Amino acid sequence: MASKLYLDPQLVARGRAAAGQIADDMDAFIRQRTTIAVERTALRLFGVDGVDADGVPLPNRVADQVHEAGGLAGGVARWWVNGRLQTGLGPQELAEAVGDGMVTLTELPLAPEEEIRRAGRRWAEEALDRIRGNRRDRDHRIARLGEGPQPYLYVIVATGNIYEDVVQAKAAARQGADIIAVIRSTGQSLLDYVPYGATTEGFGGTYATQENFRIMRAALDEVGEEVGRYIRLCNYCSGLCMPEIAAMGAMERLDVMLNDALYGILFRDINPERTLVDQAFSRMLNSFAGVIINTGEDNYLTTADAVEAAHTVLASQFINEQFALRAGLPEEQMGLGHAFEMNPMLEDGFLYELAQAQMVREIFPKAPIKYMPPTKHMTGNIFRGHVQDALFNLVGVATQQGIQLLGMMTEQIHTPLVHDRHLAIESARYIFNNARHLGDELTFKPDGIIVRRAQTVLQEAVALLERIVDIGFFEALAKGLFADVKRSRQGGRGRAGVVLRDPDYFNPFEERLRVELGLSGQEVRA
Amino acid sequence: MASKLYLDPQLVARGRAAAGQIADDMDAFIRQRTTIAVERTALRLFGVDGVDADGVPLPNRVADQVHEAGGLAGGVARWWVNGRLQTGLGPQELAEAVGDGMVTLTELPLAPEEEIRRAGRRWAEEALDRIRGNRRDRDHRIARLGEGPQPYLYVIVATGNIYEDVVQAKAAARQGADIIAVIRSTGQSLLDYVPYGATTEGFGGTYATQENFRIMRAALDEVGEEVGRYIRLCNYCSGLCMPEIAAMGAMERLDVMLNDALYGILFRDINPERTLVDQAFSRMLNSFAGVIINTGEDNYLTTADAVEAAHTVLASQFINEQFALRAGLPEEQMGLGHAFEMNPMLEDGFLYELAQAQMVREIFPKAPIKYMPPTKHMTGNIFRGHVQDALFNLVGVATQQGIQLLGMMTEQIHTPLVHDRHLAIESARYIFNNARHLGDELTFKPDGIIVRRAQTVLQEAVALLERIVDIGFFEALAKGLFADVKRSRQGGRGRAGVVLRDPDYFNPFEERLRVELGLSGQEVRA
Amino acid sequence: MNPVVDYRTKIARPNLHQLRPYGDTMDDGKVQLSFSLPVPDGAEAVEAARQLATKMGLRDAAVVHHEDIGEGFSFFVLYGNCQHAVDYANIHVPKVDVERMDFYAVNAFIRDRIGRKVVILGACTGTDAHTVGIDAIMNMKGYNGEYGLERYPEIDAYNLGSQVENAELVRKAIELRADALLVSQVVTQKDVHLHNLAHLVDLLEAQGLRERLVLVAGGPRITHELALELGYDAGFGPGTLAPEVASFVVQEMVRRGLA
Amino acid sequence: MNPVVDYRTKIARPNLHQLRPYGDTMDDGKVQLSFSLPVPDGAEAVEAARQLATKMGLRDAAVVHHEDIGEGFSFFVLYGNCQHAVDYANIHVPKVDVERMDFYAVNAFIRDRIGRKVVILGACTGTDAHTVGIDAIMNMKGYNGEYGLERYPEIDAYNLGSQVENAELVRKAIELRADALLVSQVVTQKDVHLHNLAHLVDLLEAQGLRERLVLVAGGPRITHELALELGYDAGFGPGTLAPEVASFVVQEMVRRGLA
Ligand code: B12
Ligand code: B12
Ligand SMILES: Cc1ncc(COP(=O)(O)O)c(C=O)c1O
Ligand SMILES: Cc1ncc(COP(=O)(O)O)c(C=O)c1O
Repeated sequence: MASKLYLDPQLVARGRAAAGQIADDMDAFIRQRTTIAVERTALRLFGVDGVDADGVPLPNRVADQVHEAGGLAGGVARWWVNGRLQTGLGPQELAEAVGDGMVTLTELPLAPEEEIRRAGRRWAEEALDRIRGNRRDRDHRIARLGEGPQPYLYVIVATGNIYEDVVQAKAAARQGADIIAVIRSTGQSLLDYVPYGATTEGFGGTYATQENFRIMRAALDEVGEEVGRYIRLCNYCSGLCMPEIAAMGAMERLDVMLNDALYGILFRDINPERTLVDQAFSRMLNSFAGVIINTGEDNYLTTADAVEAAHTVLASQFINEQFALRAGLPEEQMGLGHAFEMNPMLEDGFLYELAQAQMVREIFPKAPIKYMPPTKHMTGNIFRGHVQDALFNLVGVATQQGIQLLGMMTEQIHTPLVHDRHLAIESARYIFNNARHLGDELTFKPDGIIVRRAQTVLQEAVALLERIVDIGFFEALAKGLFADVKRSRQGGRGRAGVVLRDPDYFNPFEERLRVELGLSGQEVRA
Repeated sequence: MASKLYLDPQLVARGRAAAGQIADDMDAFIRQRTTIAVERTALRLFGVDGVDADGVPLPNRVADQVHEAGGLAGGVARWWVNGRLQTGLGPQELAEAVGDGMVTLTELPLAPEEEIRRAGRRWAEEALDRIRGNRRDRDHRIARLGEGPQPYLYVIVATGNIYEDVVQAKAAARQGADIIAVIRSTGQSLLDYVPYGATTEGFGGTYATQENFRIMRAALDEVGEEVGRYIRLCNYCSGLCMPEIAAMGAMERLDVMLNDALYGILFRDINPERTLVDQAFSRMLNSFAGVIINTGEDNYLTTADAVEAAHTVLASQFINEQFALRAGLPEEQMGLGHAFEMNPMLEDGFLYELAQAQMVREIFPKAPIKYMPPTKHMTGNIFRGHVQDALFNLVGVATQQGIQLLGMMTEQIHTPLVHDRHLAIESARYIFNNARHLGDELTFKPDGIIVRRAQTVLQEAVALLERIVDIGFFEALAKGLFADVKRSRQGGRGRAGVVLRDPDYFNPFEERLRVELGLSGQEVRA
Repeated sequence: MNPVVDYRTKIARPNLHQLRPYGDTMDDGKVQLSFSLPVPDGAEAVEAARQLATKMGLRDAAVVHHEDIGEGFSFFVLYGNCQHAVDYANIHVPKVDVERMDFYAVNAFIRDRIGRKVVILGACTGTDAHTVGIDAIMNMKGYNGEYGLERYPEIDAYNLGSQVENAELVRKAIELRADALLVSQVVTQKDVHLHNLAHLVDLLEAQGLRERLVLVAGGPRITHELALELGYDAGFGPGTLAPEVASFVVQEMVRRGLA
Repeated sequence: MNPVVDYRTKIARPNLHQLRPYGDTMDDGKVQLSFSLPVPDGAEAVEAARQLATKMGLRDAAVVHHEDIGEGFSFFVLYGNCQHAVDYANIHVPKVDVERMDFYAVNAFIRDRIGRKVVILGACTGTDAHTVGIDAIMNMKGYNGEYGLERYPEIDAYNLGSQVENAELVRKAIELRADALLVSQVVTQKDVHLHNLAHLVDLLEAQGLRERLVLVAGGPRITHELALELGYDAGFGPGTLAPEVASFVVQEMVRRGLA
């Protein structure tokens, strides 16, 4: 399809090339490292779950034990598999034994490497089979039930109590939601462990736990049957437990995952090295599980100005695309984020928003672009807010976005009430239906405000990317090029959990995923 | 400017020609007739005002006296002027004397015709001078204060109490309204007299009285100075007193007047002959006074379906344009009406609305098109309603309408509360500013839904007009071709007030206006 | 793996005897309010708004938006937690309590149980000029896919249109020997509809006609309960379709022995 | 022609001792309400909604919209006329009561009246990660055209960012010998901000520091009144700009003899 914005394909290619270069540089860095979270993830996939008497998750107990003994550089898998071979215990028993201090994995005699690797690969395959099964299950359900048309209606539930969340989520599905995201409690992303079990106490959101995933998945499957539409479940694999949550999601058939190292770096002050390494593995899991990821560029516009910083969003999307490709994630699963965040008082702001949304759509034609509603400029005037959201919805359908995260008129006030969500869905459905084919109909004046705006943003983004190639990605973060937030490579939370891989690093999951996803092998150029 | 809808100019010309034919036929009919209301209007312009002891307006007392004596066919002016000449009384005293039964105009000795005509013309000129003065005053005020950009924000006040209306109107002006319309009480249009004085009791609106006009005019002038913007005042010259109210408006410097015989015929069951004759004279007055008229085609869509009946709106606009031209009203004062009234649940309804609004804009390029908001499909769900109004506002600015009658989210519930209006204005201002140049930017797919829709509506309208040329305008009304409402030429209210003119009919106002407005003389082909 | 907890067993249930609004937690009482005050915006106005909401029984009332709207008025949006509760379990709402028949069944019923044509007059009365509602019930083409009464072979339906004076309606009722009157009222400002509707009952009673007619009111703000209070036999609100009305009229005629 | 009546003499005036909401007529008490009930939509639910509004003191409460919103919930919009009134004339709201100085005046004031740099720490505390609000007050570039405190030559401003534990903030306050602490709280769900803010006061008191500091809270749901209740010296809500805060801090220091 011809560009409605007369975007220069060569310029787009230049942007992509620059982002590819940035991602290649980072990929080389990432491949040399593992993290405590990646290793816990391997344990979870091996079947380690539950908490010890103090409530500490067993994956943490096991990984910490190995880490403290300095054994993480080779991968926890070797120690764990060896432990199982040596003790003959099942995953749960062995983990408990480690938790109780009865077994110290690094002190057990080591089976021959080949034997360990063979057993490790076999057990890994079992875990991956479960994920394959989930993926097939999802495909069958969608084939049988169907799904809503794009833009998907995405809403959040955030009561803090998984059981209230279920009520709200089911109501939302009946009202027409296609994707339900369970927002996490404030602070969870900074926890270096994943809470356990069903939870009913969270602030501004509900803890992401495997049990909560399971409860919500069951509820949404149930309501999906009733409404005759597959309802997607979304959560967040970001923060210090990024890959673990990706694994939990893969195991519980989540469909969408917020997953973006840059978000954690900029908005949670998580150490860049840590979360970039975590991200690579988590994206492989998401890719394999057929999970759509959502990236967090929209958030930049909550701290930086949406008009001035528009190009940083595009630049970051280019980078995120390349990161994703290097983790084997197909374009069809890349929910690149952007947002309708310009000051509503801006003359012709609607035109700029249209330009941005159309530009993103054209540059990433296969990606289920995630479009975020106005948040920063929402006020307590719920009536005006509802209209801001309406314009956002109109741009969404007119530019054929993939995922429309619905704005709530009460955005400035509270996490959504049951009828806030209802009114948001009602409005979006009205507009999407009433303007269904608007995108096919509209063209823009070739030298007009919209076209010129898009071209300028693209130019600026490419210039920024090429500058980042020059100064390096870590330096770009340090300079505050994204979201006006400055983050140093060494700073932030969780850096202690980054470990340089040994040449004999063993992680049968990554090994297998690289094959499955057509990625080149697990090089270690230490 | 090239048509964005690729409308065939020949087809437009055919529509205009057919409408011209219809208007010519009617004009011939109209020129042969006067009405009791036209004659009362002459009296009002001659300075007759006030009520008698029973509260009956003196213009009615005087005109009725002449009518009962069978003297209306020659025009009330002759009797009135003669009465003044014979009695030497001033207008007020003479009217009171007639009211008291002290003087019977038709029984006074008659001065020579030439003398009567001379005096009549002189007094008429004085009245017209006052109107000229108002027009100049308006022009000066606009030149000095400026005015809001188009689309003008038009809101209604309708408390029933002129003093509450003033409060609401001033608040609305401060909030950003450009035009304040004082809605009339239910039932006023069926009164064959104009109520008198300041009124505080109305249902669904406030009585249109000259005193109420004056009170509101003063208040709006005052607030206009404060906000630095000329605030236009609107009322209704429709119903059985159409030309009288036009005269009152001209005398009190109203700026906009709802003025449409078809509305009265279809929605108030007013006799077609009566109101068409009334309309011609009232439009001359409006034209002369520089008043923008608003026509009522929008109302058709409250009874007929907005998709199916779209072409009837266009056909009626063509007719109204020709009627207006025959009353000397320039295009710049033709606020032809249409509306955003399609069922919101319609797929692609937004595209059809866009098509209609753009089409009307292109076909009547100089007219300050009056665009009416959704009303019929507004429900008690004020939140959804506010969004319907938002889409309406977006279409309004994108198609550069002249006058945007703002929708209220409480349309289905009550006449607007002070904050309903505030929120409506706030939303419209937001959207108009945020999408200010959208209309310059958008073009439509040549063979798309929007373009095809507009072309179809135009074709249907032209076909309808040509059919009306064949069957005649009165027959078209009888068949229910407009608004699904059937009205016979003989039926409805007020027919008794229609009088065939004598060959020596004398109306110095019409005479002078025809000259001023460049209209051909006052033929009488009885 | 643990079995999935049945979330249903964990969800709070409403207390139907003490029913409260629900925002996102059972019994939180969450309510949204908006209104204007005839005082200028400012800290005192905000406090006044908060106090008002508190008097209405809202705990933790919060003014989330306040704005000057000109001429000494200010506008507010509030949220709060309503402390009042209602005994939902014991609410009994009077309902039009007849068997709902369709077009065919109504006509058959008239043939079988009444044995003559039923005469029904409809009008929108007083100065009210809204015909769309009464037309929806009366006109051939009907509304929302349901024919209007004019299409019923066993009904003689007369739609008098709008702005019909009550006296005129009564005159027509006598002239046409009406079995039922259908009165529409749409404009409700200053309770004009209540006066109008009550006035008709007075007229009919004065003429000794009330008992011989089925008297029905309808309109967007009419409820069955309100209609009963005003001395009507039934009231119908938004979304009414002709068959419901016809079903009521014919069954009421039989019940009252007017057949 | 009559002289134009001065409409001002005819307009109803609000009774400031009995202030009521205004819709379109003085004292009509018009109020809009919306809420959900945890029962399915239907006549009984509508009646329950109406009764609730009546209990809130609304006369002629009318349910203008009701809708099923799934899972046994129904949603309502109502209008009614509030019978409650408030004594607006006697409302006294505590306000941050200092002279509002600009950038230059604040710096001059510090030089003249304090004679040394004023040390101010800002943070968004607890698990709250919203920095935009505190940045608006602290950062160089400021907000809405007003520089932040970092730009003030006479102020040593330290912005600790977000998700700062109270204990950490107190530690920093001691280390940097802070004159004032600016605490931002944005997330308010389940009153987390109240707990957080109160906890800081407890910590400061336990350390004997409270009296030696100017303690200021801010955020979208913070009012001066609330801040005073929680034991702070002042509270600032939406739209606050740096000069207001700086004006308060420096004058409060002088008033309390902390200079
Ligand atoms: C269409 C319309 C008009 C049209 C009417 C055309 C016509 N021939 O009817 C026109 C443009 C002429 C008009 C004019 C006015 N209107 Co008007 N109009 C409306 C509007 C937009 C829709 C009403 C409608 O047609 N609804 C659709 C029908 C199908 O619904 P319904 O009437 O509720 O009928 C259903 C049921 O209630 C029931 N029903 C109704 N009657 C009966 C009777 C019986 C016996 C039974 C069994 C059932 C039944 O069955 C119907 C089908 O389900 C409403 C706003 C709105 N969205 O509701 C305003 C509205 C009703 N109008 C209003 C007003 C004030 C006026 C004017 C007075 C304004 C003015 N001063 O100029 C004028 C004058 C009218 C007058 N003298 O009465 C106000 C009334 C405010 C109030 N509550 O008092 C409204 C609410 C708009 C507003 N917010 O200001 N109007
Ligand atoms: C931007 C934003 C974010 C950004 C924050 C980026 C950043 N670095 O700050 C991101 C995207 C990261 C974010 C995340 C979350 N957010 Co948030 N976010 C917002 C949003 C859209 C705008 C807030 C804002 O920046 N306002 C602009 C500033 C300038 O205004 P302000 O904070 O009021 O500050 C002014 C005054 O209050 C005052 N002030 C403020 N602090 C102080 C301090 C002092 C001392 C003084 C004197 C004055 C002062 O001065 C400032 C300038 O005038 C609001 C919604 C909204 N529109 O308000 C939601 C909102 C605050 N977020 C919310 C939530 C729940 C979250 C999450 C918890 C969601 C989740 N589970 O993922 C997360 C996690 C955050 C966490 N752990 O705390 C909720 C809070 C609900 C509640 N009332 O409890 C809101 C209201 C959205 C909603 N409806 O759900 N968020
Ligand atoms: C990419 C991404 N990850 C995570 C989150 C959620 O943040 P938290 O870390 O508080 O769960 C967001 C918030 O919008 C996000 O955009
Ligand atoms: C052209 C026209 N005239 C008059 C009116 C007002 O009607 P009434 O006759 O009730 O004043 C309208 C209503 O919208 C209208 O469109």
